[in-house]
Amino acid sequence: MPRVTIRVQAEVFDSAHETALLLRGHEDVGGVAAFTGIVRGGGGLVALELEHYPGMTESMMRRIAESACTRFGLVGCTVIHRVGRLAVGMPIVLVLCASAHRSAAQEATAFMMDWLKTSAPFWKREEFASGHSAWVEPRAQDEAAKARWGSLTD
Amino acid sequence: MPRVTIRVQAEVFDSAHETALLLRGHEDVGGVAAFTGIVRGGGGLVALELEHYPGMTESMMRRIAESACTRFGLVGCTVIHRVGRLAVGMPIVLVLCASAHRSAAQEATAFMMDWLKTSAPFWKREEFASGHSAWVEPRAQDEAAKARWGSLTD
Amino acid sequence: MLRILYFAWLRDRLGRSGETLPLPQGAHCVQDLITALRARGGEYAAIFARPELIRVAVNQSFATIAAPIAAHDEIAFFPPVTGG
Amino acid sequence: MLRILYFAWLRDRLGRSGETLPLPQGAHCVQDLITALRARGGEYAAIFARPELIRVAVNQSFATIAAPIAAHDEIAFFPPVTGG
Repeated sequence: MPRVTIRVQAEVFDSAHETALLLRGHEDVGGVAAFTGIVRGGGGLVALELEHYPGMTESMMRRIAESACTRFGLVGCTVIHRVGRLAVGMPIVLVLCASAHRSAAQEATAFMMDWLKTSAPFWKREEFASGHSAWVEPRAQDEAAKARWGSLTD
Repeated sequence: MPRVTIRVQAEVFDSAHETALLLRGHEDVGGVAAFTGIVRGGGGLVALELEHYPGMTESMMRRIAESACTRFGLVGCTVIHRVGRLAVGMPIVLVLCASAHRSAAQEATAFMMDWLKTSAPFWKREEFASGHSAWVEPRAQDEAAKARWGSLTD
Repeated sequence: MLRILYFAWLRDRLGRSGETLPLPQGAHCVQDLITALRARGGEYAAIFARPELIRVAVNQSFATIAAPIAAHDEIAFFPPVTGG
Repeated sequence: MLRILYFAWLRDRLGRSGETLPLPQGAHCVQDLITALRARGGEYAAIFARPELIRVAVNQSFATIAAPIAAHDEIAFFPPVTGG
Protein backbone atom coordinates (compact mmCIF):
# COMPACT_ATOMS: atom_id res chain seq x y z
CA MET A 1 0.00 0.00 0.00
CA PRO A 2 1.31 3.47 -0.82
CA ARG A 3 2.14 5.63 2.19
CA VAL A 4 -0.24 8.61 2.13
CA THR A 5 -0.02 11.53 4.55
CA ILE A 6 -2.59 14.35 4.54
CA ARG A 7 -2.59 17.30 6.89
CA VAL A 8 -4.28 20.69 7.24
CA GLN A 9 -2.50 22.86 9.77
CA ALA A 10 -1.76 26.43 10.80
CA GLU A 11 1.88 25.66 11.62
CA VAL A 12 4.75 25.81 9.16
CA PHE A 13 5.93 22.44 7.78
CA ASP A 14 9.43 21.00 7.56
CA SER A 15 9.87 19.54 4.10
CA ALA A 16 13.09 17.70 4.98
CA HIS A 17 11.42 16.00 7.94
CA GLU A 18 8.37 15.12 5.84
CA THR A 19 10.61 13.68 3.13
CA ALA A 20 12.44 11.54 5.68
CA LEU A 21 9.11 10.20 7.01
CA LEU A 22 7.90 9.47 3.49
CA LEU A 23 11.05 7.53 2.62
CA ARG A 24 11.63 5.72 5.91
CA GLY A 25 12.08 2.01 5.35
CA HIS A 26 11.65 2.29 1.57
CA GLU A 27 14.57 1.14 -0.57
CA ASP A 28 12.54 1.16 -3.79
CA VAL A 29 12.49 4.95 -4.23
CA GLY A 30 14.61 6.50 -6.97
CA GLY A 31 13.34 10.03 -6.67
CA VAL A 32 11.24 12.46 -4.70
CA ALA A 33 9.57 15.39 -6.42
CA ALA A 34 8.36 18.27 -4.29
CA PHE A 35 6.42 21.43 -4.78
CA THR A 36 6.17 24.16 -2.18
CA GLY A 37 3.71 26.97 -2.79
CA ILE A 38 4.69 30.30 -1.31
CA VAL A 39 2.79 33.55 -0.67
CA ARG A 40 4.07 35.73 -3.52
CA GLY A 41 4.43 39.44 -2.79
CA GLY A 42 3.66 42.33 -5.10
CA GLY A 43 0.92 44.92 -5.53
CA GLY A 44 1.07 45.83 -1.87
CA LEU A 45 0.08 42.35 -0.69
CA VAL A 46 0.90 41.78 2.98
CA ALA A 47 -0.64 38.39 3.73
CA LEU A 48 -3.17 35.78 2.72
CA GLU A 49 -5.88 34.48 4.99
CA LEU A 50 -6.57 30.82 4.15
CA GLU A 51 -9.97 29.40 5.04
CA HIS A 52 -11.12 25.81 4.53
CA TYR A 53 -14.06 23.45 4.97
CA PRO A 54 -12.95 21.08 7.74
CA GLY A 55 -13.76 17.47 6.98
CA MET A 56 -14.44 17.90 3.28
CA THR A 57 -10.96 19.34 2.77
CA GLU A 58 -9.22 16.33 4.26
CA SER A 59 -11.41 13.87 2.37
CA MET A 60 -10.76 15.64 -0.97
CA MET A 61 -7.02 15.79 -0.24
CA ARG A 62 -7.02 12.08 0.53
CA ARG A 63 -8.95 11.26 -2.65
CA ILE A 64 -6.51 13.31 -4.72
CA ALA A 65 -3.48 11.72 -3.05
CA GLU A 66 -4.78 8.17 -3.40
CA SER A 67 -5.70 8.82 -7.01
CA ALA A 68 -2.15 10.07 -7.69
CA CYS A 69 -0.64 7.00 -6.04
CA THR A 70 -2.71 4.68 -8.22
CA ARG A 71 -2.34 6.59 -11.47
CA PHE A 72 1.42 7.14 -11.21
CA GLY A 73 2.39 4.04 -9.21
CA LEU A 74 3.82 6.06 -6.36
CA VAL A 75 5.54 4.54 -3.35
CA GLY A 76 3.83 7.28 -1.36
CA CYS A 77 2.95 10.93 -1.16
CA THR A 78 2.48 13.70 1.38
CA VAL A 79 0.23 16.74 1.12
CA ILE A 80 0.23 19.45 3.75
CA HIS A 81 -1.88 22.59 3.33
CA ARG A 82 -1.72 25.47 5.76
CA VAL A 83 -4.66 27.61 6.89
CA GLY A 84 -4.92 30.90 8.74
CA ARG A 85 -2.96 34.08 8.13
CA LEU A 86 0.21 33.63 6.04
CA ALA A 87 2.53 36.56 5.40
CA VAL A 88 4.29 37.16 2.08
CA GLY A 89 7.18 34.71 1.67
CA MET A 90 5.58 32.03 3.86
CA PRO A 91 4.96 28.50 2.52
CA ILE A 92 1.30 27.57 1.94
CA VAL A 93 1.30 24.06 0.56
CA LEU A 94 3.69 21.13 0.27
CA VAL A 95 3.31 18.18 -2.08
CA LEU A 96 5.87 15.36 -1.99
CA CYS A 97 5.73 12.34 -4.31
CA ALA A 98 8.10 9.38 -4.08
CA SER A 99 8.48 6.79 -6.80
CA ALA A 100 10.89 4.36 -8.35
CA HIS A 101 11.40 6.62 -11.36
CA ARG A 102 11.65 10.34 -11.71
CA SER A 103 8.97 11.19 -14.26
CA ALA A 104 6.20 9.49 -12.27
CA ALA A 105 7.07 11.53 -9.19
CA GLN A 106 7.22 14.77 -11.16
CA GLU A 107 3.99 14.20 -13.05
CA ALA A 108 2.18 13.12 -9.89
CA THR A 109 3.24 16.35 -8.18
CA ALA A 110 1.81 18.43 -11.04
CA PHE A 111 -1.38 16.32 -11.04
CA MET A 112 -1.88 16.76 -7.30
CA MET A 113 -1.31 20.52 -7.42
CA ASP A 114 -3.75 20.91 -10.33
CA TRP A 115 -6.43 19.00 -8.41
CA LEU A 116 -5.74 20.69 -5.08
CA LYS A 117 -6.12 24.12 -6.62
CA THR A 118 -9.50 23.36 -8.13
CA SER A 119 -11.06 20.67 -5.95
CA ALA A 120 -9.95 21.04 -2.34
CA PRO A 121 -12.21 23.50 -0.49
CA PHE A 122 -9.77 26.25 0.46
CA TRP A 123 -10.33 29.96 -0.10
CA LYS A 124 -7.77 32.75 -0.03
CA ARG A 125 -8.40 36.33 1.05
CA GLU A 126 -5.71 38.88 0.20
CA GLU A 127 -4.75 41.56 2.72
CA PHE A 128 -3.04 44.66 1.32
CA ALA A 129 -0.86 47.28 3.00
CA SER A 130 -3.64 49.80 2.31
CA GLY A 131 -5.91 47.89 4.70
CA HIS A 132 -8.09 46.69 1.81
CA SER A 133 -8.81 42.98 1.60
CA ALA A 134 -10.47 40.85 -1.09
CA TRP A 135 -11.26 37.21 -1.78
CA VAL A 136 -9.10 35.75 -4.54
CA GLU A 137 -10.96 35.05 -7.77
CA PRO A 138 -10.56 31.56 -9.27
CA ARG A 139 -8.45 31.46 -12.41
CA ALA A 140 -9.75 29.86 -15.59
CA GLN A 141 -6.28 28.46 -16.32
CA ASP A 142 -6.39 26.42 -13.10
CA GLU A 143 -9.53 24.64 -14.33
CA ALA A 144 -7.91 24.11 -17.73
CA ALA A 145 -4.81 22.65 -16.07
CA LYS A 146 -6.93 20.19 -14.14
CA ALA A 147 -8.98 19.24 -17.20
CA ARG A 148 -5.95 17.75 -18.99
CA TRP A 149 -5.91 14.90 -16.43
CA GLY A 150 -9.47 13.74 -17.17
CA SER A 151 -11.38 12.61 -14.10
CA LEU A 152 -9.74 12.09 -10.73
CA THR A 153 -9.94 8.32 -11.01
CA ASP A 154 -9.09 7.86 -14.72
CA MET B 1 19.98 38.32 -12.41
CA PRO B 2 18.74 34.87 -11.43
CA ARG B 3 20.42 33.38 -8.37
CA VAL B 4 22.30 30.27 -9.55
CA THR B 5 24.07 27.86 -7.18
CA ILE B 6 26.09 24.91 -8.49
CA ARG B 7 27.97 22.42 -6.33
CA VAL B 8 29.67 19.05 -6.65
CA GLN B 9 30.33 17.53 -3.25
CA ALA B 10 30.80 14.28 -1.37
CA GLU B 11 28.73 15.45 1.61
CA VAL B 12 24.98 15.07 1.95
CA PHE B 13 22.93 18.21 1.19
CA ASP B 14 20.18 19.84 3.25
CA SER B 15 17.33 20.67 0.89
CA ALA B 16 15.52 22.89 3.42
CA HIS B 17 18.66 24.97 3.99
CA GLU B 18 19.30 25.22 0.24
CA THR B 19 15.69 26.30 -0.33
CA ALA B 20 16.01 29.02 2.33
CA LEU B 21 19.21 30.31 0.67
CA LEU B 22 17.54 30.29 -2.75
CA LEU B 23 14.54 32.29 -1.49
CA ARG B 24 16.30 34.71 0.85
CA GLY B 25 15.30 38.28 0.10
CA HIS B 26 12.98 37.27 -2.76
CA GLU B 27 9.32 38.23 -2.41
CA ASP B 28 8.52 37.45 -6.05
CA VAL B 29 8.54 33.66 -5.68
CA GLY B 30 5.22 31.80 -5.82
CA GLY B 31 6.62 28.30 -5.84
CA VAL B 32 9.66 26.11 -5.52
CA ALA B 33 9.86 22.81 -7.34
CA ALA B 34 12.42 20.28 -6.19
CA PHE B 35 13.70 16.93 -7.31
CA THR B 36 15.90 14.72 -5.19
CA GLY B 37 17.43 11.68 -6.84
CA ILE B 38 18.03 8.75 -4.51
CA VAL B 39 20.07 5.53 -4.82
CA ARG B 40 17.32 2.98 -5.47
CA GLY B 41 17.84 -0.49 -4.06
CA GLY B 42 17.01 -3.81 -5.66
CA GLY B 43 18.84 -6.64 -7.42
CA GLY B 44 21.37 -6.85 -4.61
CA LEU B 45 22.64 -3.30 -5.12
CA VAL B 46 24.59 -2.02 -2.12
CA ALA B 47 25.94 1.33 -3.29
CA LEU B 48 26.84 3.51 -6.25
CA GLU B 49 30.26 5.00 -6.80
CA LEU B 50 29.89 8.38 -8.54
CA GLU B 51 32.83 9.68 -10.57
CA HIS B 52 33.02 13.01 -12.38
CA TYR B 53 35.24 15.18 -14.57
CA PRO B 54 36.21 18.10 -12.31
CA GLY B 55 35.96 21.43 -14.05
CA MET B 56 33.89 20.29 -17.02
CA THR B 57 31.18 19.04 -14.66
CA GLU B 58 30.75 22.40 -12.97
CA SER B 59 30.80 24.31 -16.24
CA MET B 60 28.14 22.01 -17.77
CA MET B 61 26.00 22.27 -14.62
CA ARG B 62 26.25 26.05 -14.76
CA ARG B 63 25.33 26.15 -18.45
CA ILE B 64 22.30 23.94 -17.81
CA ALA B 65 21.20 26.03 -14.82
CA GLU B 66 21.61 29.34 -16.62
CA SER B 67 19.79 27.98 -19.63
CA ALA B 68 16.89 26.90 -17.39
CA CYS B 69 16.74 30.32 -15.74
CA THR B 70 16.52 32.04 -19.12
CA ARG B 71 14.11 29.62 -20.76
CA PHE B 72 11.67 29.42 -17.84
CA GLY B 73 12.15 32.89 -16.36
CA LEU B 74 13.29 31.52 -13.01
CA VAL B 75 14.05 33.69 -10.01
CA GLY B 76 16.86 31.24 -9.33
CA CYS B 77 17.91 27.62 -9.15
CA THR B 78 20.23 25.35 -7.22
CA VAL B 79 21.88 22.14 -8.43
CA ILE B 80 23.93 19.96 -6.13
CA HIS B 81 25.36 16.66 -7.33
CA ARG B 82 27.17 14.29 -5.01
CA VAL B 83 30.21 12.17 -5.89
CA GLY B 84 31.94 9.27 -4.20
CA ARG B 85 30.34 6.19 -2.67
CA LEU B 86 26.61 6.49 -1.98
CA ALA B 87 24.74 3.67 -0.27
CA VAL B 88 21.20 2.61 -1.20
CA GLY B 89 18.69 5.17 0.09
CA MET B 90 21.15 8.07 0.00
CA PRO B 91 20.39 11.23 -2.01
CA ILE B 92 22.51 11.76 -5.15
CA VAL B 93 21.28 14.95 -6.73
CA LEU B 94 19.15 17.95 -5.79
CA VAL B 95 17.55 20.39 -8.23
CA LEU B 96 15.59 23.36 -6.88
CA CYS B 97 13.84 25.88 -9.13
CA ALA B 98 12.09 29.01 -7.84
CA SER B 99 9.73 31.07 -9.93
CA ALA B 100 6.74 33.37 -9.75
CA HIS B 101 4.44 30.64 -11.06
CA ARG B 102 4.29 26.93 -10.46
CA SER B 103 4.48 25.44 -13.93
CA ALA B 104 7.71 27.27 -14.81
CA ALA B 105 9.41 25.88 -11.70
CA GLN B 106 8.16 22.36 -12.36
CA GLU B 107 9.08 22.34 -16.05
CA ALA B 108 12.50 23.83 -15.33
CA THR B 109 13.19 21.06 -12.83
CA ALA B 110 12.35 18.40 -15.41
CA PHE B 111 14.45 20.22 -18.03
CA MET B 112 17.47 20.42 -15.72
CA MET B 113 17.27 16.76 -14.72
CA ASP B 114 16.99 15.66 -18.37
CA TRP B 115 20.08 17.69 -19.26
CA LEU B 116 22.06 16.69 -16.17
CA LYS B 117 21.50 13.01 -16.87
CA THR B 118 22.78 13.24 -20.43
CA SER B 119 25.23 16.14 -20.49
CA ALA B 120 27.00 16.53 -17.18
CA PRO B 121 30.09 14.28 -17.03
CA PHE B 122 29.22 11.94 -14.15
CA TRP B 123 29.51 8.17 -14.27
CA LYS B 124 27.96 5.62 -11.91
CA ARG B 125 29.42 2.28 -10.94
CA GLU B 126 27.11 -0.17 -9.18
CA GLU B 127 28.38 -2.27 -6.28
CA PHE B 128 26.43 -5.44 -5.49
CA ALA B 129 26.25 -7.53 -2.32
CA SER B 130 27.94 -10.35 -4.30
CA GLY B 131 31.07 -8.21 -4.58
CA HIS B 132 30.50 -7.73 -8.31
CA SER B 133 30.59 -4.18 -9.65
CA ALA B 134 29.73 -2.71 -13.05
CA TRP B 135 29.53 0.67 -14.75
CA VAL B 136 25.96 1.76 -15.40
CA GLU B 137 24.97 1.73 -19.07
CA PRO B 138 23.39 4.90 -20.47
CA ARG B 139 19.66 4.60 -21.18
CA ALA B 140 18.25 5.49 -24.59
CA GLN B 141 15.17 6.99 -22.91
CA ASP B 142 17.34 9.57 -21.13
CA GLU B 143 18.58 10.86 -24.50
CA ALA B 144 15.00 10.87 -25.81
CA ALA B 145 13.84 12.84 -22.76
CA LYS B 146 16.53 15.44 -23.36
CA ALA B 147 15.76 15.67 -27.07
CA ARG B 148 12.25 17.03 -26.45
CA TRP B 149 13.79 20.29 -25.18
CA GLY B 150 15.70 21.04 -28.40
CA SER B 151 19.13 22.54 -27.82
CA LEU B 152 20.29 23.79 -24.44
CA THR B 153 19.96 27.42 -25.46
CA ASP B 154 16.74 27.26 -27.51
CA MET C 1 -32.77 19.30 10.37
CA LEU C 2 -30.55 20.30 7.46
CA ARG C 3 -27.15 21.66 8.37
CA ILE C 4 -26.31 24.56 6.04
CA LEU C 5 -22.78 25.98 5.82
CA TYR C 6 -21.52 29.16 4.16
CA PHE C 7 -17.87 29.85 3.34
CA ALA C 8 -15.68 32.74 2.18
CA TRP C 9 -17.57 35.75 0.78
CA LEU C 10 -20.95 34.03 1.16
CA ARG C 11 -20.34 33.87 4.91
CA ASP C 12 -19.10 37.48 4.96
CA ARG C 13 -22.15 38.77 3.13
CA LEU C 14 -24.68 36.65 5.02
CA GLY C 15 -23.01 37.42 8.34
CA ARG C 16 -23.14 33.79 9.44
CA SER C 17 -21.11 30.63 8.88
CA GLY C 18 -24.11 28.31 8.94
CA GLU C 19 -27.52 27.49 10.28
CA THR C 20 -29.78 24.54 10.89
CA LEU C 21 -33.08 24.45 9.11
CA PRO C 22 -35.92 21.97 8.68
CA LEU C 23 -36.11 20.52 5.17
CA PRO C 24 -38.36 23.08 3.41
CA GLN C 25 -41.84 21.84 2.52
CA GLY C 26 -41.70 19.95 -0.78
CA ALA C 27 -37.92 20.35 -1.20
CA HIS C 28 -36.23 17.40 -2.90
CA CYS C 29 -33.04 18.83 -4.35
CA VAL C 30 -30.46 21.59 -3.83
CA GLN C 31 -32.36 23.85 -6.23
CA ASP C 32 -35.46 23.63 -4.03
CA LEU C 33 -33.38 24.70 -1.02
CA ILE C 34 -31.93 27.61 -2.99
CA THR C 35 -35.44 28.71 -3.93
CA ALA C 36 -36.41 28.68 -0.25
CA LEU C 37 -33.31 30.68 0.73
CA ARG C 38 -33.90 33.26 -2.05
CA ALA C 39 -37.41 33.77 -0.74
CA ARG C 40 -35.90 35.31 2.42
CA GLY C 41 -34.94 38.38 0.37
CA GLY C 42 -32.00 40.68 1.23
CA GLU C 43 -28.50 39.21 0.82
CA TYR C 44 -29.97 35.70 0.45
CA ALA C 45 -31.93 36.81 -2.60
CA ALA C 46 -28.94 38.68 -4.02
CA ILE C 47 -26.45 35.85 -3.57
CA PHE C 48 -28.65 32.98 -4.71
CA ALA C 49 -29.87 34.95 -7.74
CA ARG C 50 -26.48 34.17 -9.30
CA PRO C 51 -26.02 30.42 -8.84
CA GLU C 52 -23.21 30.39 -11.44
CA LEU C 53 -20.95 32.06 -8.82
CA ILE C 54 -21.69 29.41 -6.21
CA ARG C 55 -20.53 25.85 -5.68
CA VAL C 56 -22.42 23.28 -3.62
CA ALA C 57 -21.40 20.28 -1.58
CA VAL C 58 -23.86 17.76 -0.17
CA ASN C 59 -22.47 15.75 2.74
CA GLN C 60 -18.97 17.00 1.94
CA SER C 61 -18.97 15.97 -1.73
CA PHE C 62 -19.28 18.36 -4.65
CA ALA C 63 -22.83 18.30 -6.02
CA THR C 64 -24.96 19.99 -8.66
CA ILE C 65 -28.11 21.98 -7.93
CA ALA C 66 -30.06 18.96 -9.18
CA ALA C 67 -28.61 16.76 -6.41
CA PRO C 68 -31.26 15.25 -4.10
CA ILE C 69 -31.31 16.33 -0.47
CA ALA C 70 -32.89 14.78 2.60
CA ALA C 71 -33.36 15.65 6.26
CA HIS C 72 -30.05 15.56 8.23
CA ASP C 73 -27.92 16.31 5.16
CA GLU C 74 -25.03 18.76 5.43
CA ILE C 75 -25.25 21.25 2.58
CA ALA C 76 -22.47 23.77 1.98
CA PHE C 77 -22.48 26.82 -0.30
CA PHE C 78 -19.21 28.48 -1.27
CA PRO C 79 -17.41 30.22 -4.12
CA PRO C 80 -15.09 28.32 -6.47
CA VAL C 81 -12.06 27.19 -4.48
CA THR C 82 -8.74 29.06 -4.60
CA GLY C 83 -6.31 27.03 -2.49
CA GLY C 84 -3.00 25.47 -3.40
CA MET D 1 51.97 18.81 -24.75
CA LEU D 2 48.43 17.47 -25.01
CA ARG D 3 46.77 16.56 -21.74
CA ILE D 4 44.75 13.36 -22.23
CA LEU D 5 42.19 12.20 -19.63
CA TYR D 6 40.36 8.87 -19.32
CA PHE D 7 37.25 8.32 -17.20
CA ALA D 8 35.11 5.45 -15.94
CA TRP D 9 35.68 2.11 -17.68
CA LEU D 10 38.22 3.60 -20.08
CA ARG D 11 40.39 4.49 -17.10
CA ASP D 12 39.82 1.06 -15.54
CA ARG D 13 40.81 -0.79 -18.71
CA LEU D 14 43.76 1.44 -19.57
CA GLY D 15 44.96 1.43 -15.97
CA ARG D 16 45.55 5.18 -15.97
CA SER D 17 43.50 8.33 -15.52
CA GLY D 18 45.50 10.37 -17.97
CA GLU D 19 48.77 11.17 -19.62
CA THR D 20 50.60 13.99 -21.33
CA LEU D 21 51.69 13.52 -24.90
CA PRO D 22 53.19 15.66 -27.63
CA LEU D 23 50.76 16.42 -30.46
CA PRO D 24 51.32 13.41 -32.77
CA GLN D 25 53.08 14.20 -36.05
CA GLY D 26 50.54 15.47 -38.57
CA ALA D 27 47.60 15.26 -36.13
CA HIS D 28 44.98 17.98 -36.68
CA CYS D 29 41.80 16.56 -35.16
CA VAL D 30 40.56 14.15 -32.50
CA GLN D 31 40.39 11.35 -35.08
CA ASP D 32 44.12 11.73 -35.76
CA LEU D 33 44.82 11.38 -32.03
CA ILE D 34 42.62 8.28 -31.85
CA THR D 35 44.55 6.78 -34.75
CA ALA D 36 47.81 7.39 -32.90
CA LEU D 37 46.43 5.84 -29.68
CA ARG D 38 45.10 2.76 -31.54
CA ALA D 39 48.54 2.23 -33.01
CA ARG D 40 49.79 1.42 -29.49
CA GLY D 41 47.91 -1.88 -29.69
CA GLY D 42 46.61 -3.76 -26.61
CA GLU D 43 43.73 -2.13 -24.70
CA TYR D 44 44.22 1.12 -26.62
CA ALA D 45 43.58 -0.68 -29.90
CA ALA D 46 40.60 -2.54 -28.43
CA ILE D 47 38.96 0.53 -26.90
CA PHE D 48 39.49 2.95 -29.75
CA ALA D 49 38.39 0.38 -32.33
CA ARG D 50 34.82 1.12 -31.15
CA PRO D 51 34.53 4.92 -31.21
CA GLU D 52 30.72 4.67 -31.02
CA LEU D 53 31.10 3.70 -27.34
CA ILE D 54 33.26 6.72 -26.55
CA ARG D 55 32.53 10.40 -26.02
CA VAL D 56 35.12 13.13 -26.39
CA ALA D 57 35.62 16.54 -24.82
CA VAL D 58 38.17 19.08 -26.03
CA ASN D 59 39.06 21.68 -23.42
CA GLN D 60 36.11 20.58 -21.28
CA SER D 61 33.46 20.92 -23.98
CA PHE D 62 31.81 18.02 -25.78
CA ALA D 63 33.36 17.56 -29.23
CA THR D 64 33.16 15.26 -32.24
CA ILE D 65 36.04 13.20 -33.58
CA ALA D 66 36.32 15.78 -36.36
CA ALA D 67 37.09 18.56 -33.85
CA PRO D 68 40.45 20.26 -34.39
CA ILE D 69 43.12 19.85 -31.71
CA ALA D 70 46.27 21.82 -30.99
CA ALA D 71 49.23 21.62 -28.64
CA HIS D 72 48.26 22.30 -24.98
CA ASP D 73 44.66 21.15 -25.47
CA GLU D 74 42.97 19.02 -22.81
CA ILE D 75 41.31 16.03 -24.49
CA ALA D 76 39.11 13.67 -22.47
CA PHE D 77 37.76 10.28 -23.50
CA PHE D 78 34.89 8.72 -21.58
CA PRO D 79 31.74 6.63 -21.95
CA PRO D 80 28.29 8.25 -22.30
CA VAL D 81 27.48 9.94 -19.01
CA THR D 82 25.17 8.35 -16.42
CA GLY D 83 24.76 10.91 -13.64
CA GLY D 84 21.65 12.51 -12.24
